[in-house]
Order: sequence, then C-alpha cells, then structure tokens
Amino acid sequence: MSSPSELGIMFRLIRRNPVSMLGLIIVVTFVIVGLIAPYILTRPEEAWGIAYNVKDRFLPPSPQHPFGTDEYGRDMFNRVLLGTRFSLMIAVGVVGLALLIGIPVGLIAGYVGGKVGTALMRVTDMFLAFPPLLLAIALAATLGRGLTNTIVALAISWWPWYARLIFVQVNSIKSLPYVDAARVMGLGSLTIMFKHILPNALTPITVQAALDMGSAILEAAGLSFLGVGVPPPTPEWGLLVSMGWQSINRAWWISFFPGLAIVITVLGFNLLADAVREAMDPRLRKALIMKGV
Amino acid sequence: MGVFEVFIPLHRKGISKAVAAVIAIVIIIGVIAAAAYYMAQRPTSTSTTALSPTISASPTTSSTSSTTSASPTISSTSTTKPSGKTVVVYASLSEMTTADPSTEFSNSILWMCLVYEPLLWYDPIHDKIIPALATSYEVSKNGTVWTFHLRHDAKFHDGTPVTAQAVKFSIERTIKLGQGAAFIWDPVKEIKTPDKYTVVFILKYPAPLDKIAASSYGAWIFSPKVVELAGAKNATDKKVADWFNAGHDDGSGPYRLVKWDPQNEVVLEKFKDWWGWKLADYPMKSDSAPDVFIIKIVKDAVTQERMVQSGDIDIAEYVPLEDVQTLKKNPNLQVVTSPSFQNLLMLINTRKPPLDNVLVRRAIAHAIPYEDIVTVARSGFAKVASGPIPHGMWGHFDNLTYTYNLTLAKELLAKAGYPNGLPRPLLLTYTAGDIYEQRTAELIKASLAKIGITVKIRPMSWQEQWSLAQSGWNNSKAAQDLFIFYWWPTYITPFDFLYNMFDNESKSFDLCYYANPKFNKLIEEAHYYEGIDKAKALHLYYEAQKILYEDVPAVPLWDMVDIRVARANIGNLQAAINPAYPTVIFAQVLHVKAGG
Amino acid sequence: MSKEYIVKRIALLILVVFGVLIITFVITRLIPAHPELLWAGPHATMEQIEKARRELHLNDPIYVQLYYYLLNFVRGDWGVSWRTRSPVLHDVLSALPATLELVIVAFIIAIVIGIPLGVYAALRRDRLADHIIRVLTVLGASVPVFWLALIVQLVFGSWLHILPAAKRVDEILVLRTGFHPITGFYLLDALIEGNIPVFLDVLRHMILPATVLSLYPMSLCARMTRALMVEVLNEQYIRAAKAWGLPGKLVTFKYALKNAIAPVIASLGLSFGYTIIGAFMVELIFVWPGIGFYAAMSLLSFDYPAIVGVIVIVAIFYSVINMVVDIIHAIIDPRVRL
Amino acid sequence: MAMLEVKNLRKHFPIRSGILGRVVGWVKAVDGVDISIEENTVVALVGESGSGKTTTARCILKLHEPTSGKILFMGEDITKLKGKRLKKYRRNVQAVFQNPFLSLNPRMKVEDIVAEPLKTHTNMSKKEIIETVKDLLTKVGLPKDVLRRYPYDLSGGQAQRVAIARAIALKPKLVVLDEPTSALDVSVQAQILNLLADLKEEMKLSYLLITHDLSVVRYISDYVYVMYLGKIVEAAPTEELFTNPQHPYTQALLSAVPEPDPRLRKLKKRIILPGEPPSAINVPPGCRLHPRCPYVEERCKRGEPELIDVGGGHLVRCWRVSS
Repeated sequence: MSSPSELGIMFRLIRRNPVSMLGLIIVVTFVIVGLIAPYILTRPEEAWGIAYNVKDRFLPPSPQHPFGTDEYGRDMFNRVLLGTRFSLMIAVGVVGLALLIGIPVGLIAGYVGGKVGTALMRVTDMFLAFPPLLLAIALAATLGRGLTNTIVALAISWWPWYARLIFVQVNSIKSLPYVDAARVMGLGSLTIMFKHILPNALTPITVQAALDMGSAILEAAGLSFLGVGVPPPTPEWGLLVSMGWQSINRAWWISFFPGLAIVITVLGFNLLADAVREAMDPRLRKALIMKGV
Repeated sequence: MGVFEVFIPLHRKGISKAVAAVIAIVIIIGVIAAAAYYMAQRPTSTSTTALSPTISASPTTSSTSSTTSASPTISSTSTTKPSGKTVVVYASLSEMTTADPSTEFSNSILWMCLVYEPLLWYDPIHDKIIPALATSYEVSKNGTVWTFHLRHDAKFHDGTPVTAQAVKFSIERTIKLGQGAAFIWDPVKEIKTPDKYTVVFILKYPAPLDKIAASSYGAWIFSPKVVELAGAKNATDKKVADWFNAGHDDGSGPYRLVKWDPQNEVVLEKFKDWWGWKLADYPMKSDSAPDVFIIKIVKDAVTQERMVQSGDIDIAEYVPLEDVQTLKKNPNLQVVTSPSFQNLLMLINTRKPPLDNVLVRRAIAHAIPYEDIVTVARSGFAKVASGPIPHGMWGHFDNLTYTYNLTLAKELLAKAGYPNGLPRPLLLTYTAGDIYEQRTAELIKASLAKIGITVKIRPMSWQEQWSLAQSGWNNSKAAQDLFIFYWWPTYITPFDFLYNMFDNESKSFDLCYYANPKFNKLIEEAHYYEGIDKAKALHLYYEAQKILYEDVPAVPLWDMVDIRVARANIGNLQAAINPAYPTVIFAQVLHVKAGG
Repeated sequence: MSKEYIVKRIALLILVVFGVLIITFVITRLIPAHPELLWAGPHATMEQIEKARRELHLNDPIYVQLYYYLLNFVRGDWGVSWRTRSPVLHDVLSALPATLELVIVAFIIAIVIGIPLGVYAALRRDRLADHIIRVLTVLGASVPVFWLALIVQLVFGSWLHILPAAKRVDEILVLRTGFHPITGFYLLDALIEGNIPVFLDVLRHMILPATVLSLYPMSLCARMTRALMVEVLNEQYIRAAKAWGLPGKLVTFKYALKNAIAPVIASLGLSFGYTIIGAFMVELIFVWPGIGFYAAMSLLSFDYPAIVGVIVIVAIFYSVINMVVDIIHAIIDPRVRL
Repeated sequence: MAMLEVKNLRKHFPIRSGILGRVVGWVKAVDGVDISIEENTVVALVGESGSGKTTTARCILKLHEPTSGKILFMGEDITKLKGKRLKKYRRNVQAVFQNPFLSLNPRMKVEDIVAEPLKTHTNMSKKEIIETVKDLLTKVGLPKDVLRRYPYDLSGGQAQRVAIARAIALKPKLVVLDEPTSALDVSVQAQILNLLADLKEEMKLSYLLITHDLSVVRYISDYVYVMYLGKIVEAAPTEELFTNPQHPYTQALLSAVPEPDPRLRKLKKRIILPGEPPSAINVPPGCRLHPRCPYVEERCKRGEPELIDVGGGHLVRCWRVSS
C-alpha cells in the first residue's frame, strides 16, 4: 500500500488525462510563482502597499496595467502576483500546522488506544462538530487579524481531519506483524510510533494534505472577506476581493482578478486531487496496472 | 425505505412517473423564470410614493414585531392626489437603538430630532441659536443663571401644553437616570420654574447652557404625562423606559412616531398641532413638508445607492464615495454635501520613545500626505484638518495645517538623532472594518516609509484597541504608538474636543497621554468665558491649539464632509442637514415636489 | 433500524453539543484578555463594563464561569447583542427562517440539477460530456462563493437589471399589498395569504443568492451521483437485468438510481456545513436578512455575544443535520451503522 | 528445570458494548495452559485457528498481558517484567511471523531491518554492526546484494530469511515461530525448515513452533502440544503423538494430514468432527469437545476431565483415558 513507486504510478495516471495534467500544471505554476513572486514584480512598492499613485486611481485594465489599478492607484497585476506568495504561505502554513497537531494526536490515540485514545478522539469529534470555517471564524475573531493568526485559526479548525485520518491508518498498521516484531525486538513505544508506524501511515495523509492546500486558500480568502483574516495592505486574494467590493460599481476589476486567481489556483488543486483520488482507488489502479499503464 | 418514497418517487412506478417528475420540475422552473422576467419588466415605483390614508394615527404601536398601521396601501405614484399623503423614505445605515429620550445616546437621534424638541436648536455653521421650545433666553453676568422663556402655543403629542414644569420634569429625569448624555447637565445646580412659561437654571459654575440645551442628546423635552401613560410610580421608574422602548413617544416635535421596528423601519407622521406649522417665518419648517417620513434601515452603501437610483428610497444616508461623481450626472438625483463635525486624528503615544521626542513627532506630522489621504480615503469628500477643531465650527482656525514636506521631515528626524530613520517599527492601530481609517492607515504607512519610519498597521476591534490604549496610562511601552481615532462632539464646543483628547484629566480619551498644565489652564479659562465673553474665549482656544500645533500630541488628519444623495424632487435638502445633529434630516423643512 | 442506534446517536449529539459549548467558551471567554470589554461593546461606560463583568462571572473561578455559561445557554439567556441591543437568542431565531428558506431553495436547485447531471455523466462515461461535467463540478467546488456572488450581483443586478441585486423582497410592494410574514418563510407566508405578487417577488429576489449558494452542493451532488451510478451500473444485477431484456433506461433509473441515492443524500448532508458558511458571505453581499447576514455584521463590528450565539446555533444545527442524515442513511443502508 | 515454563496461563478478552463500553462478556482465548520448553528443543503448539495457540505465543512474547498465570523464563516470572529486565528477556526471546512481507517494515532496507536489534541491544560500532549483519545474512543463506534492497524487492523465501536473520541476530535462547512457512510456496517451505533446523543445531536454539500444519510439526519438533478452545487437550513427544494419538480431537486432526505414502492412503480413515468449533465466548460445559465428539458420553457433558499422564510424557485430557 505504501511503496515508494506509488507516486510514480500516480504521475503516470495523471499524465494520461489532459484535465488532470492541467491541474498539475496550474499547481506547479502556482508554487513557482509563489516562490519567486517578490523578485519578478515590476512595481514592488505598490505590491507591498508602501507606494501609491493618486493620479492613477481606478484605471481600467490596459496593456500597462493588465488588471487595472485600485483606489490607491496601485497596479492590481503586481498586487495579485504578490498575493500568490501569501496564498502559498497560508496554504503551506495551515496544512503544515494542522499536520503538526493532527499527526501526534491521531498517532497517540491510535497507538496508545484505551481511555487516552478514546478521550483524544472524542475531543477530535467535538472539533469536527463545527461546520468547516466556523471555528476558524470564531478563533480569528478572538485572536485578531494577522497572517499568523489566520493560519493558526484555520489550522485549529483543520487538524481534526488529519487526526482522524492518521488514527484510522495507525489502527490498521499497529496490528501488522512488523510492529509486533518491533515490540518483540524490545524497541520503545516512541521508536515504534515514529520509526515503524508513522512513516507507513504518512503517505496517504501527506498526499491528502498537499491537495487540501486549495481548500486552505479558499477558506483563508473567506476569512479575509469577512474581515477577520489577513489585514491590509497585505495583498491576500480574498482581502483584495473584499477591498474592491466597496468600489465595485466604479471599478469591477479590483475584485474580479484576485477572485479569478483564487478560482484558477483552487481549481488546479481540485483537479489534481480528483486525479489522485482516482489513482488511489485500489480497484481502479489494479485495473490500470494490468492494462500496462 | 419510507423516507425515500416521498423523496424520489421514481423507483416504484417506473419510467413514466420519473419522466413526469422531471418534466414537472422543468415546467416549474420555466414558470418561475418567466414570472421573474415578467416582474423584471414591470416599471419600478418612483420616489415619494403617496400613501392612501391608512397609515393609522394611533400612537399605540407596540414592540418590534407588530405594526400598528393596518396594511397601508399605496394608491399611486403621484404625490399630488388630494387624498394622498406625501411620503419621504430615508435610508439609514444603522439600526435604531432605544426610544427613551432621556438615555438614548446613539442612532435613534435620526428620528428623535423630529419627534422631540429641545429648548433651542443650534446652527453651528452660522454660529447661531435658533429658537425651539424657548423663544428667548437671558444669562446673568457671571454666567451662572440662565433664564429661558417658553413659547405659549407648544403642545405635546398627548395634547397637553408644554410648560416650565414639563421642562424641569424632563431634564430632571435625564439627570437622575444619569445615563447616555446626562453628563451635559453636570453644571446645573438647580432648575426653577417661577411661572408656567419660564425656566431658570442655576449653575454650579459658568457654562454655555444655550449650547448644552441644544445638545444632540439628552436635551429632549417630553410630557410629564408619560408617568401616567406608562402606569409608573414616578419618572425614573423602569416602566417609563419600557413604555418608550415599546415604541411610544410623547414629544412636542413636528412628527410623531407611528411605527417602531428598530431593525427594519421607523415610520413618522406629521403632528398637525405642531406650533411651527403655523408660524409664517419660522426657519425650520416648510409648507410642503412630507406627511409621512419613513426611516428605513438599509445596511450597506451599495444597496442604498441602488435603491436611491431606482427610487425605492428618496434619501440615502450613505453611498460609496467612489460613485458620487457618476451619481451627480444622473438628472433624477441630487448630491448634497455638508460639513460634519466628525474628524479623524492620529493620536501619538507621547510617552513611548522615540515618540517622546517632539522633533520626531513633528517629523511625522510633516511626512503625512494630507491631500492624498483625503482623495483616496474619502474620494475628496473631506477637508484637510487644521487643528483638532473641525472646519465650520466656532473655534476652528485655518492656519494650523502641517505642510507635507518630506525634506523638512527628514531634517527634523535627523535633528532628533535619527538621520537614517527610526530604529524600531511603529505600531499603528485602527478600527477594523472602517474603510476610511483603513485607507488612511495604509497611506500613512506608505508615506512614513519614505522618511525611514516603518509602520506596522493593525486593525483591531474598537474595544481591544481602546483597552490597549488605556493600558498606556500604566505602561506606555505596552501601548500602541499611533492610534487612528474619530472624534465628534456631544455638544458643540471646542472644549469638547480639546478637553477630551488632550487634557490628562480625561483618562478615557487622552490617549496621547499628553499632560500640559499650561494647556489645561487655557482651555478651562476659555470654556469659562464661552458663555460670557466669546471673543476672549476664542482667543484662548487659539492659544491652546497653537500649543498643540507645536507639541504634536496628535496629528489631525481630516474633517469629514457628509454626502447625501437624494431624488431630485426633494427640495431644500441642504437646509434639512445640520452638522450639530449628525445623520438627521429635518423633514419639516423639506419641500416635496410631485414626480421625480 | 435498531432503537439502540438512534439512542446512541442522540447521546453522541448531546456530547458533541456540550463539547461545542466548551470550545466556544474557551475561545471567546478564556482567550481574550478582557472579555468584559468585548461583551459590553464599544463606547461602553464603566458601569456597563462592570455589569458585563458581573454577568460573565469573571471574578469567579473558571469552573463557576463555565457553569453559568452552560446554565444560561440552557435557559435561553444568550446575552444581549450590543449592536442590535436585543437578546441574541431572539435575534438568531428571528433571522433563522430567512436563511433556512434560502438554503432549502439552494438545496432544491442543487438536487434538481445535480442528480440528472450526475446520471447523464455516468451514462456518457469517459466521453466528452462526462469530461465537461467533471471540470464544471470541480469548478463549482473551487469558486469562492463571495466572489461569485459579487460578480453575479454586478452583472445581473447592476449591469443588466434583470434581477434584484439585494434584499429579500421589494418593501414598497410589501407595503402596497399588505403582506405580513407569519412563519418568516416568505414564500410560504405569501402562499398562505394568497399574495401572488409578493410570492413572485420573493422568488425573484431569491434566484441570484440561491443559485450562487447551490453551486457547491450541486457539484457535490453531481459528482457523487456520477461515481455511484458508475459503480452500480457495473454491478452484476444490472448486467443481469440487461440480459433479461428489460429496456435499458428503465434499468438505469429503477435500480441504479435507487441504489445510488443514499450516499448522495449523505454527501448533501455533509455539504450543508459549507453551504451555511457560504450563506454568511452570500447574505452579506445580497443584504439577505438571515443568520448569515447577522453573523457577518456581528463579525464586522466584533459583537461578541452575537458571534457566540451564531456559532453555537449553527454548530448545533449542523450536528443535528448530521445526525438526521446519519440516521436516514442507516435506515436506507444498514451496513453503514457504526 | 525447563528453560520456559508456562503455568496455568489465562487470557480473557473483554467484549464491550453500548455507549459507555460496558463489558458484556469475555472471550476466553487461553483458559489455563501449561507448557514447558527445554533448552535446544523444538516444541510445537498445534490447533485450529481460534484455539488460542497464537494468543499463547503472544503472551509469551509479551505482546499480550496475561489475565492470570505465570510465565517463567529461566526461573523468573516475566509477566510483570519492565525496564532493563524486560529488555534482557526480549534479547533472549525472539520471533518469526507468518507473512514475511508484513513482518518487515516496507520503508526500511534489509540492512537496517537486520541491524535494528543490534542497535537496540548492543553497543557495537557502525562498522561492527554492518559486519555482523553481513555474517547473519550469509548464515541464513542470502546473497550480499540484498543489503540495500527493500522488502518488496525480495521473494517470499528471501524475505522470511531476512526475518529469521533479524530474529537470531541477538543469539536468543528461544525463537517463537508463528506459522513460519504457511505463507510460502511449498518448494520454499522445505528450504526454510531446513534452515531453521540447521540454525537450531548451530546456535543451540529452542523453538516454540505455532502451526496448524502437522507435517511441519512432524518434520521439526521434538514435543507437541495440541490445543482446543483455549486448553491443552493432549501433549506428547512428536513420534508418540503421531503414532498413538489418544484424544479424539488429535485423532481427527491427524486424520486430516495427507498421507505421503500412497499405499497407506486407502487404509487411513478420515475422522471428521461434526459442526464448527464453538466460539470461545460460549465455552461448552464439561469437556469442551463434547458437542462434536464422536465418542461422547453422559459424563463428558458434566465435568471437565483433567490432563492425565498416560506414561512417557504423554498427557491426555479425556474421560475415556482417565477412567
């Protein structure tokens, strides 16, 4: 179930389907742009919000300003471009932090089991009783606005999913003979958890987590739109849409393009997720392998 | 299985039923779409729709949910039908709050100014007192005895006459309850009623009681009969407040409250026996004032804009400022601007290094692009501030603006010992959700960056922000560096601004932690002379503001200019707006013309 | 259908609601530095702040605070919103019908369009139509609902003037026809009163927000239907049925859809959570006077008692829906019982 | 004194139900078992699945905490062992499991797998460890090039050799073999058994062989215990058991073994016990076998017989023998 060639098979499957390939291309582009965005800006100061240009307010899209300008006369293209980085940071931050909380909880609940495990999973269930985003909204409203706070708020509403996944995985792995063998060998519980169980439980979760980044971007944008996310002048996409709302009748482009950026990015992640989910379906994969994919 | 038989009737009866169901759904959607399209084609109603007679006059409206007016029907879109009543709909951004004239200190000002009257009105633009319930007044030489003469023909909505006893009753109830704006009566030692139409106030210390009596809050006069109507023991019985909050009024103003649904709408109807209608030359009335004035709660600017364009409302409190230029071109609409006494300042933490250095503060004051801020934050609908007293108000002076001069700012900073900018970033807080504060903050961040000052801006809820600022009294290091802050006066005096924000006795709002005994003494004296010797008071206020200009405990940024967008047929709108009573439209002075 | 399962599920619900209350308590009472300030509202007097302090029992140990917190929730005393100045429970309950009406209509749209779309995609599996539907449904789950709401409002409301861009009903029309809401579900109320113009007007107002809101559940519904239809169509008895010579379409509908329906319902139940949060933003944009609008306004003004009230009611509602869906699912498909 | 002595071992698993997880019953997987293993001998524990043989082995390996009873290893009760002394016990008792692929961590290379016990229990340097690992692999007959390979790159036989190498790395006294060959191809089975037999001689090992495959038992073991529903029903030296089975259950088991000599095949009578083994939740009263026993009598239903020594280390639990 977790051989290293798994990713290879997945990639071969994705390459077969043009739609999935599109997803992959979008995601890769997003990551690259997110990493290099600060270095390719043509108007970095406007993008970072430390320069403005009053006489160029509300310019519609043109070759000079492909996405137009906002109420400060800042170039929206540069703002959206830089926003890629913040979305990437949020995506990685949220998913990473959620894994950081979820994995130990799921691991301990699954491996130790008993009363501790039950208690941990009950707590997890309580977090899961909130609709997605609601808990994050509550937390963000309490913690105050900020990039870190947004990431923390989202991660706290997010980790239970991973705890659940890990719990299920660990439960099935811990009764496998190689874990018994490790115990017979006299290894400590921690060694067994981190050397023998975790690496084998991790693949499906990390794949899932990487694909969840799309949702993280979407939810962070939602928080920003509701005014409890990232504060201005950060060019986070959701915030840009929200800021443009005020002048939408006069300048539709301020809200339109950042929103489009969200749509494309999240679409990329979701298309990829779709393909991977198909690839992870054992029946389908078996059939495809037999066909000699 | 039971549940799904209802839900998907397909599996038992087979294909014909299934197809039928799908077809039925398609038809339903089609009908809905067609109906929707038909409705879209129907012309929308125009403004000042006339109500046929049935907005009932009974003032016994109860609670928020029920409406007294038994299904009012609108006869046609024309205003001039003999039986029709003229209606003006004013959209308010915020929900109404309470209905108790003694304690209300918030949004209900919007209608209270029409339903209740104070002793006097104040016109701050012309610095003029306008008679209301009092026709004239005198003040003793030392400023501590104020005598008001009431008009003889004023009546409360319950039919009883407005008398000196009623005035005493109202103000004493307000003072005793001690909530809301009751503090304005602080100088009053005693209220005497020598005869039916004379009220005498004995003060503990001199104070401009004429302006206090014209305060936008806490100065309403209402009938003593409310105690009886509410079935209460006395004026301060909670039953009286409950009676008011159930949607009753007993004022003497030109309108009466007929529907009280604070979250959706408030309906006011003309009070025919108002004394003002009969006075030929009274400035605050019109012969074609609307019969019905509806305050409708429309909580966002974009919707208000759409509704005023379509004529669903007649006056918008608030539209997106970016759109005003476009709206001006619409022949069906008019745009009215008026000064507002609300201004925006940036308070500086004067105790936290390096801001304790006056040179640094001056450098900051000269590095702020005031004009750009006004253009971006308010689309030009504001004035660059000159001192903490807003434009148009008595006590304002035009030569207190800091120039925007980055060279000078850099020089000042170098002189203060920071030729390469400040060593640490400054924390600037503003109220989250306020778009004007937000834009202002962003521009300040951008421009201070040019002289080497890094600003971290943090939007916070007002409460958190205020408690953070409060903590500065004990530990100025823990507090914010810069604090974007609105002020507006409770009653119109420069003292209100200067004392609250800059006198260290005022712990609540002197959030610059500024303490200057000389300044404190100046404004105290000025306030003393305000009722006695205006010229002297003015001079003292000027001296005080000059001290602030030099010390820069705060940077005044801009004074708000209010925008009202209305249908073109609403006449005399300009006169219906008075910055001393923010957000209020004095409906009694509107000229309502037909059509629109 | 065992009684034990339902009892167990309800017991779990109670536990979860209890947990929800504790988590909200921690978030809104223990994390903020001065909860009494947040509770009292901006520009509150010292007296009001002191009152808030007393009401929150902030001078007592934490377990006492928690006790009163839980007690007050059970008693229906959810505090007073300082923005609207009325009891939060009253605000929340009076806003609920507007949201429910919107969400129900959104779900009807989602089902009516989503299921046929999924069935069609399954029948045309791996052909062009299937691919297009796949991309569309993935797109449906990728579009930020607030952005889409803004765009359709701009296009259909402001530019084309085809549909009303905001609010629930034309209030002048309400005044003119004497419409009085009874249940708070305007469509229902208008029908009860026989007020056809208002009924149509409410419907017209509903089209944009409900369509925007239906996008996510619709996508989920279509995808789920497709996946399950494909699976079921492959199963033996469908082949057997075909071999017996029954008309193909009848087989498709009668057997396949019936078997696919239970998981589709379960997935719709799951998407309820997303939809209700989507309603926060959609209602804010369309000025829809429901619980989402109330929540969004409370958030924008940091009205804590109201925020807590909304969070608790939405979480409870969500848990109840999940429970009902689980039970229905268990009735249809006994294998899923846990 | 035997090297390992299991005395009256019981392992009962609780059955929980309801929201609160009340215990509503017990699965008596092992219900009073005595086993003893001498040094350098092979003891087999046979029985159908569900008979409790694996649970017994897991108790000995300390993968389960016994409900009651004692397990003496070199005279020391190991059921309550902790810390250093447990570690010492672990060193002496190792295991080889049924499915070699599942008993090797798929994310570790062969060298790491075999080195793991050495790293845990010795202070050897890296170099020494590598040398030892190489020696071990040679000993179990694997080529050097498997060192860097992952388990999924190996054949079943190779993988099981790796597992054996890991088990003997610390030179244990006892190796528990839990169905060591049942997952392998028949041709490979013999190789592995030969390897195990060689290692036993070479390293003076003892084996506890858990299996249901009686041909394996006959090939390698010195003494056999037969388990049925959590209890030992018969125990004897291997040849004695195979030639002279006394208990009806043992007889039935043996009758199911394919006879290698075709001439004898026809002579052999297949004894088939009717019905399924009852679950360990509802153990029948009296003799556990009585509902299925072809020789059932009235007394069998009333009382449970004792384990009786019929001479020569042959123990039988049957009324027919004890009277």
